[in-house]
Amino acid sequence: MTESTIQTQQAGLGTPVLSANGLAKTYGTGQAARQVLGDISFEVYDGETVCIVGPSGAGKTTLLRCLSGLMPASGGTVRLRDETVTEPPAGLAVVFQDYSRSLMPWMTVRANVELPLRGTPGLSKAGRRERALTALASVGLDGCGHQYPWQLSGGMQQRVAIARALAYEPAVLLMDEPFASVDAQTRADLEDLTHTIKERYNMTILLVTHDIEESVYLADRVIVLSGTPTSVSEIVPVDLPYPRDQVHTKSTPAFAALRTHVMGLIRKPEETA
Amino acid sequence: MTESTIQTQQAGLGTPVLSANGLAKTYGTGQAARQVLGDISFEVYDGETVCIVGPSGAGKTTLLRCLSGLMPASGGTVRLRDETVTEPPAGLAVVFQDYSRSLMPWMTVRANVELPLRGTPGLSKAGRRERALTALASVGLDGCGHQYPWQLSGGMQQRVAIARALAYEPAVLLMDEPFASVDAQTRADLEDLTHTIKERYNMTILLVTHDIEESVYLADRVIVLSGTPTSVSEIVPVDLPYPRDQVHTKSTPAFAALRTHVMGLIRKPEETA
Amino acid sequence: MSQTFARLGQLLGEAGFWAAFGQTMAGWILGVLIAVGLGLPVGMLLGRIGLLYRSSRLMVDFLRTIPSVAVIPLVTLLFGATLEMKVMLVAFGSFWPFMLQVAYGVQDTDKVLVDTVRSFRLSTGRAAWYVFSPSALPFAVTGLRIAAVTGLLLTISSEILGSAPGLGLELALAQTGGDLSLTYAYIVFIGLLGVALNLVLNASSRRVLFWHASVRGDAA
Amino acid sequence: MNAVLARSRTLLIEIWMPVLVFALWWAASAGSQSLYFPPLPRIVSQLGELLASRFASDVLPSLQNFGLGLLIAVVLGIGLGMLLGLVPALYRPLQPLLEFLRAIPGVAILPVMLFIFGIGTEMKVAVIAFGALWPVLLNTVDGVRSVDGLVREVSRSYRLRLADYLWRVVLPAASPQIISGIRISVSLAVVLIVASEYIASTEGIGYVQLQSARLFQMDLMWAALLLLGVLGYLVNILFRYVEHVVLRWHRGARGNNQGGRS
Amino acid sequence: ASTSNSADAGETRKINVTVAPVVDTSPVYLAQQQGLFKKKNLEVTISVAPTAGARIPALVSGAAQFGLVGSADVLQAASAGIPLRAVGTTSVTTKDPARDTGKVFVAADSDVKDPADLNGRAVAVGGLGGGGELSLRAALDEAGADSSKVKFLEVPFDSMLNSLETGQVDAISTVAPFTDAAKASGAREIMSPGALAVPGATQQILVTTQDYLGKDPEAAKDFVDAMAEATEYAAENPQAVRKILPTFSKTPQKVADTMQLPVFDPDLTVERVRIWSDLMLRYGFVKKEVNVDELVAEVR
Ligand SMILES: Nc1ncnc2c1ncn2[C@@H]1O[C@H](COP(=O)(O)OP(=O)(O)OP(=O)(O)O)[C@@H](O)[C@H]1O
Ligand SMILES: Nc1ncnc2c1ncn2[C@@H]1O[C@H](COP(=O)(O)OP(=O)(O)OP(=O)(O)O)[C@@H](O)[C@H]1O
Ligand SMILES: [Mg+2]
Ligand SMILES: [Mg+2]
Repeated sequence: MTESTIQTQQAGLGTPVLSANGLAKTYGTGQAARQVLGDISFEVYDGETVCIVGPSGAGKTTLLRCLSGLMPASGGTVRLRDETVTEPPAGLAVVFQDYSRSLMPWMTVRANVELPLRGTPGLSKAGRRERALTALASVGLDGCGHQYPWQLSGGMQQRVAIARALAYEPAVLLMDEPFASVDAQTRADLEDLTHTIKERYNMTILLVTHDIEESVYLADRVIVLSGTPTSVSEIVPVDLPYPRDQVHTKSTPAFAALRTHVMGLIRKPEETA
Repeated sequence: MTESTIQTQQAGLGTPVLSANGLAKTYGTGQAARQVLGDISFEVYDGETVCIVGPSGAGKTTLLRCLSGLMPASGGTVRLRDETVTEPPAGLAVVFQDYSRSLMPWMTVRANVELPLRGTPGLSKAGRRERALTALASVGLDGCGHQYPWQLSGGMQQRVAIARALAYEPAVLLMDEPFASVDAQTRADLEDLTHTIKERYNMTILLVTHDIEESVYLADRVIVLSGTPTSVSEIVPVDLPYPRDQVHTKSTPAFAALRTHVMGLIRKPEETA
Repeated sequence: MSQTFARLGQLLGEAGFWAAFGQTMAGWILGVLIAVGLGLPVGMLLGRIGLLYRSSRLMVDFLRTIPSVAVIPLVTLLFGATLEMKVMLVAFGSFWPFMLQVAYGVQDTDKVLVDTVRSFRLSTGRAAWYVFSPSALPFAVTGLRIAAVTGLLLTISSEILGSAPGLGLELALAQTGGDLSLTYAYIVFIGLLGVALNLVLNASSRRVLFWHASVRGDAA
Repeated sequence: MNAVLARSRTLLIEIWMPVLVFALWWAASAGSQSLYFPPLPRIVSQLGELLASRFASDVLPSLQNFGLGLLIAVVLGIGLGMLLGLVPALYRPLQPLLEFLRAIPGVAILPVMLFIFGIGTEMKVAVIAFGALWPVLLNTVDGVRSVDGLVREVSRSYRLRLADYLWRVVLPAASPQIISGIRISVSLAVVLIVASEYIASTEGIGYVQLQSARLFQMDLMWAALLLLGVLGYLVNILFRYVEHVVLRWHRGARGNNQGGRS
Repeated sequence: ASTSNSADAGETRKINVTVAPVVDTSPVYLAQQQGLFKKKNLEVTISVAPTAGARIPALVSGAAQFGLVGSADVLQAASAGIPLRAVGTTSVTTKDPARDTGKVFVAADSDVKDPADLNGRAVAVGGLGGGGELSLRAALDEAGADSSKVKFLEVPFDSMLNSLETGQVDAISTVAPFTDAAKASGAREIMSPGALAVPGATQQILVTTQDYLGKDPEAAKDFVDAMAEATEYAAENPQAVRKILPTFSKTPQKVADTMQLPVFDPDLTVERVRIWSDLMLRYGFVKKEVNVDELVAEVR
């Protein structure tokens, strides 16, 4: 599968890489059953960045877990290129919302980042180390490699989780509120890093965020979720030009308009309720 | 101690409730020692809301843990009213940054919220239940009481942790990035809730946040941390009038000016480095 | 083999067998109950109070390596070949593994939970009941499974070597009487007791550990 | 200087209780006329004699059997435990059989062991290994099954190689529970020295202990008991060091080595 | 001394007796069955304890007043300073090898032709340091072997045949009823140690404590008398023994019907005990010589 993945990847924009088709998810059975997702369909194209926004408890994490093949959906299918996803496919990385629990406390930060690289063919020990340190440096964690996750602050742990995913150099990167615990400045830096890596590696990125400004700044398209059970309320295309820039892009009227539009979509169900 | 706490609390604004005096903290010993906090001093007055901002890894969580008496400082003292803090004092509640680990997975959400109330004298079982449900409703979690924390989304778990602290009705409330995982709308609601409870219970609130807009909106004063080891770089008084309002307050020039000022303080060390 | 099972079937119809069974169960259950009743608080204390843990671990390591089986004659001397003797021995032997597991389990409590307990100033009793016990439960359940079987083995051993009435004594009689199929019938029955115990413990541990990763299975 | 002080304080904390108990025992048993509970000084002098004259002939063989048996129990227990913990489809059908074997009393196992392994060292090692296996096995199974769901998902989503998953994720994650199992097994293995020398034996600490009890040489019997206790303690010290190193991360992550003074 | 008929003396006296579930114990059960104890106004409770390690403590702790214990065990306990008194016996060793309940077997195809061939070989015994090993050692030396060159291994009686068949030991020293199974399997009998080494010696000795004897000599006498009567009854009625054995020992009736019975004899004499005492001293089974004259108490 790995090889075909890489081949198709070169095909360029316009090919759907990841697609959800009528995805539904119900937790529990019988009396306790609760349908969280109802009929979700969308596509993510090659090299695209898509942000998902929606109220807390809407099912964004659930959706990401279904997309990554970690959890079977109750209905509908997920396809990564030509293959139906049933298990986590190769070339896909996930940054979990609960970052602190996703790091192994018995390993140093560097070992945590290196862990997924151990299976990579043709990667020497030194090369692995190199890649881990580069990834750590790119999230602003130079010199923390020898520490243990529990010796780091929350925001630092979150960045370790991001570095782990980046070092893996996946074709598709799923991130669940990856910048929630870092300060404004670091957040801006990480947003820009997202743009950089996306370009450098032609990564396809699907990112859940609560920060609407962030979603507009990062995305080529923003998927807004709402309703019970949750469905796609709108897919907002973001046609802001690249390269984007924290100061200039965010001060354009187009940005403000998009921001207001998405904000309005999120508020809507709350007001009607 | 509880009684004296309540008595002094009525004394009104102008009395320092919580004060840090030359607080310093070093993790590890010998070779591995790393000084995180160096000489931090400030006061929080009765009924005041103070926000702490600073870069990720600066030591905000460390500071909160020292203030709450959970961790001994390496130098300096913490005083709650007239008493030196060595153990978590009565009438103080903490909302932890690592909220998901702070909930007991073996208890329902309601039991989690009720847990700290079990020691409250004169509170009947029904009263306890009542208070827990009210607190849950105030954070938008009505009807989730019978679920287990691991059945909730990240943002919902975070709100349970907040509800638990609110139900406790502490005189002093310390919160560590309490709104990091909730959506924009819920976040706004919780911010307003903070204003409400502060007024209703005359709570003294110390809140760590990464959202500078939020810090200005919530606080009477904003403490900006920076440097290595971390020290107080500036304490910004926020003289925006009450009642504050998401739309109007945030659109005033005074708000914008404060926001820009704090933002500048945060960015400064980054640029000189 | 089939002869063994035939004998076993025959045994199940005898009143004397059930009397012996009752005597064994009494010693076993009482002993394990005492071990658990003492092991829980002691383990929690040792797990929570570092000073106590360090002060006592030399004694604990020493005492728990005393072979219970070897002191059967001494215990018999003090208590005679009685139920008390069995209970003593079983309680002593199964106390250590259970207590140790509880202590480990308590030490394993998540740091954030400990901080939560401290910051809300939960009373010692409440913290023990609502937080430390459940948190140590996965370890304690494993400890109970070890302790219960250790208890069964010690009950039987004390009946064999100390001649207290019960299945073990019957087994020893069969052995000295040279009745091989009867001997094996008893052995098989004792093994089945272990299986039954496990069924009970499994079912109840699934019930009390519903919240735990091993039972809940995070996905789906 | 400070380190020396700290170390001696640690030592003091560790030994005050045993010293006290020993002193009490010494005082209480002084002048004891009871055949079964002889004075402690006599026991201690017997112990010295036992160590001096029978170390090579009795103590050493027991130690070897003990070491080997425990090693087998730990390796087998962890290996089998990981397998069973990870493959419920295997564990479920095998569990009744395992529980059956576990509950069979030693007296019943001995003839079987005798049958399989013959008379000699192998049989004793097998008895120790068989008895000491269960705590490690059970704890490993439970520990493996308790690995945090999110950690498992991380491993799945990064498609870790099986070896990495087992060695770097499952084993360390379960290690706190595995180690508590091993600690129980260590003591159990000492106890099993006696059981293994119960039959078909002509040497060993357990043999000395049983034989002296049979011959009403109670000093010697108590000396052997004391020796077993001391042995258990020494092995536990060794083991505690291993634990100290292996579980350093765990203490850190649980915050047991800093801050908390409660 | 006092009247032999104390049935009208009034109050019943309670006695606990602890015994092994072996054929030598039969007289105790026969006495109970025949009402011999009741006749003497004794209320006797019999408790079985397969291991000697449990029976002597029962006497010491006062849980039992009488015990039927193997001669060697009694002597060892006495040598260790436990104030026991031997007041009777139930069986003595025969002089006739054919009637001896203990036998030594080798495998059918073994190259061991006679006891002397056992030098350098391994022999399984039921208990080390006990009467079994002692009489075997003495018998081997008597038969021309050198017992110090033979290796003795403790193996439970019910595992012995298996050990022999799998070649783990070269010979087994077993007792009835296990002898029957050995014979049936084709194992070759080469010696009867008891008849050879300790003919006419006591087997199980009826013991009590010095303490009890001093406290209630009347009851002790009555009990010993009843036991003697029962032992004589057993000697005269082997069928009664065969019938009662399965009721307390789990020996299958079939086995009990055919097994070799011991020689029942209630006469306890100093000489009979001294046979053991001398051997034990010679072979180092006791450190201190036991004063047999003191141990054997005249109560009748
Ligand atoms: N294991 C579970 N069992 C039952 N219900 C669950 C489970 N996990 C999640 N849910 C429910 O599914 C819904 C969606 O959860 P999910 O974690 O996907 O939300 P989310 O959109 O990621 O929210 P947030 O932004 O707060 O992280 C929630 O209402 C939650 O209660
Ligand atoms: N247990 C520990 N051992 C060693 N160093 C620690 C430990 N805990 C925290 N630190 C260090 O102390 C510094 C401050 O950590 P702290 O958690 O207080 O930061 P923070 O300001 O809360 O950051 P964030 O905003 O990311 O949560 C970090 O550099 C971290 O590496
Ligand atoms: Mg989520
Ligand atoms: Mg923090």
